[in-house]
Amino acid sequence: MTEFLTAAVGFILAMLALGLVSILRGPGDADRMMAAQLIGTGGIATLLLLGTVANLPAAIDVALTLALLATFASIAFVKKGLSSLEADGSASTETT
Amino acid sequence: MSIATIFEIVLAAVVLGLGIWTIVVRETYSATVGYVAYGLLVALIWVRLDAIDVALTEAAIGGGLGGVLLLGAAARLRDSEPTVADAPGKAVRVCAAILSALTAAALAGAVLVLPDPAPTLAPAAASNAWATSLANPVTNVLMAFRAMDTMLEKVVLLLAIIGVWSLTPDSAWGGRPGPRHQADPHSVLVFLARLLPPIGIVVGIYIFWTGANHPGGAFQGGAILAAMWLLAIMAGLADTPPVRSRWLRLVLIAGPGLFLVVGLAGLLFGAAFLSYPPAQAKPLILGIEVAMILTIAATLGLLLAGAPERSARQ
Amino acid sequence: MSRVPLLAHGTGDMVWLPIEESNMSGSSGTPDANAGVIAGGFWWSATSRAAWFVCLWLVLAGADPADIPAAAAAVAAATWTSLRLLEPRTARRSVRAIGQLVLLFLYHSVVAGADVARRALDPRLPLRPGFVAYPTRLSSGIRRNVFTTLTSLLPGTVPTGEENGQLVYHCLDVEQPMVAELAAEEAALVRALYND
Amino acid sequence: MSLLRDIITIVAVSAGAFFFLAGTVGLLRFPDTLTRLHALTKADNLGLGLVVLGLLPQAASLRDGFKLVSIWLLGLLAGATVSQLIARAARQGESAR
Repeated sequence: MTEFLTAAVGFILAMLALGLVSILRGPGDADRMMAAQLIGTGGIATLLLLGTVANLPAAIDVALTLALLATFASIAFVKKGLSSLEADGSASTETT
Repeated sequence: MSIATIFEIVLAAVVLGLGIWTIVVRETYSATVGYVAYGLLVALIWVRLDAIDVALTEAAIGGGLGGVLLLGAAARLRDSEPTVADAPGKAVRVCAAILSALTAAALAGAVLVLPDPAPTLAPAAASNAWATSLANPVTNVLMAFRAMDTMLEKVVLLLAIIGVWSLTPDSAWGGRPGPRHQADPHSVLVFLARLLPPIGIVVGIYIFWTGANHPGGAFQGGAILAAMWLLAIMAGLADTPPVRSRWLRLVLIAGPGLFLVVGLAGLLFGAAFLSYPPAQAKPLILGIEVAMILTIAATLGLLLAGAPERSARQ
Repeated sequence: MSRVPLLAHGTGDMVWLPIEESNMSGSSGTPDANAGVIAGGFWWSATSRAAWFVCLWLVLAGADPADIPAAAAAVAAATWTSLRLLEPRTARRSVRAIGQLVLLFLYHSVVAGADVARRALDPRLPLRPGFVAYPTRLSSGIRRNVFTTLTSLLPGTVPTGEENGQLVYHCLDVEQPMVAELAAEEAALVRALYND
Repeated sequence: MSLLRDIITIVAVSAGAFFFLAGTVGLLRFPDTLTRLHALTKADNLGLGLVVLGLLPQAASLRDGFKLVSIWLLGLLAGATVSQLIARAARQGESAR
């Protein structure tokens, strides 16, 4: 079972890498922002599998933290950051 | 070659590739996205190295606050990017390349000449855990065996916030940091900001509390709480407090202040500065950590919110 | 790639709805917040939310008497924040209908994933992407957010915003009966949570 | 009994890995931002769900199982929110052009 789960981790990680290649190519910012989401989901799956394989229950807590904060990069993307009023005003991306 | 080794090679290759891409790509924004993704993957490496405490920190900072900070900075830089497009000269580039190569060589050399087995204080830390009756060795090192370093780290956080606040224009001094965020109250961002923070609070306090015996602790928990606070701020559901608020300042110094008081008490009544009487070690450490999680959450949140921009009445 | 011109793009006049100035009053600006929430309803929802947070704590940390101070602080802080951010409101919920909604959702999720996977792996790449407008009867605000969040996880649909009071979905295949599926989902949601 | 558990794990985790594969292929082949968003969020969330389902029989206790499910639910909420945020940004970027 350990071998199978380790192989699954490796496979998912390889998929993650391939997906990253296609996303980071762009062309737009929106494409690139998907990278954070992809790593979020793939990373959670990898951590859960890794926690089971290596018998590290605390890895589950790392996955929990990732799942909780997975949205933040995308929120920063639509808000264009916290700092400047001008940038904030132009962030019409989340009005309806 | 076992499957685990193959997995490690894949992981290292992905992280290295992403790192190189982050350096090579020319646009600030893309590099930032690459770096955020890189940070999340590095958390996987820390888990693989059994350094779960570090992985938690990496996930909490890299996944939450770091991304917000860096992407905001990149969005700000993007407007000014064409003006700084004048590339550095050839001599500067060659010097930078030589310097980088030397640094890499020095690091590689240091790793290669490490004696085998590497010198470690881990068994000593593990065998003295009885002194604090906390089971997490990392917490023991941070809060007892190397308490001085940890206390000074918190003082550094305080200095950082003073540094940010010192950029305040006179007209806004004492006011609220950052812009007042406004968002369409029906947007999905506001929806998330209504749902997630209570869950995040429970998770953050859990990560903090479990730090006594398992990986976790005040810094990771505080980072999660700060992220939840920022989410509410970014959705316009909360505002940053005015920096002249006495409560706020009390919270900001609570962690290092209590740490210092306990340390001085150790000097007066005990063996040395920052020595805990064994019977009270655990409650004292927990007390410091409770003050610390509040301080860390407030400090990290305010560091990201930036310098005061508006008068307190606004 | 064909795009069905169901919608005029580029309504430039975005409206910023300002939130009232009262700090931290999370409920401000939601028109569907029930005006008169009776005191009993408030305590009922405070208790039920606290119970959920207790469950979350027990799942995370396990049941250990030594944890009680931390658990109490966490549950109290979470409940207080939750009541501030999301005003309690009264709507009849039906456990059975929630169960049906969950089953429908899981079923649709599997069909969704299989459908997207089939299209991705098919050598001919059978995509007919485009926008579809869906007229919803849900009031805007939380209810609509819950609906779009649910449906964003479903077969070939991603909500991309609202236009003229209609939800705009991007679909992988506009020839599929998307509107009917969305309507079924909405009906299940209304039966489960918003049956007032 | 442990054989049955292992079979469930192998079947579900393999299915989850398949959806990760499909999502990646979609990311590589789909033509524009919005269609790729479909590939990312749909296939990934199902992939994560199946991995969680596969790990449930291996969980040490009932509590660990609930924890895994909570992580999946948080992941679903994150995926659903992110896809809407990015979709909105992408559509407005398109209409602005």
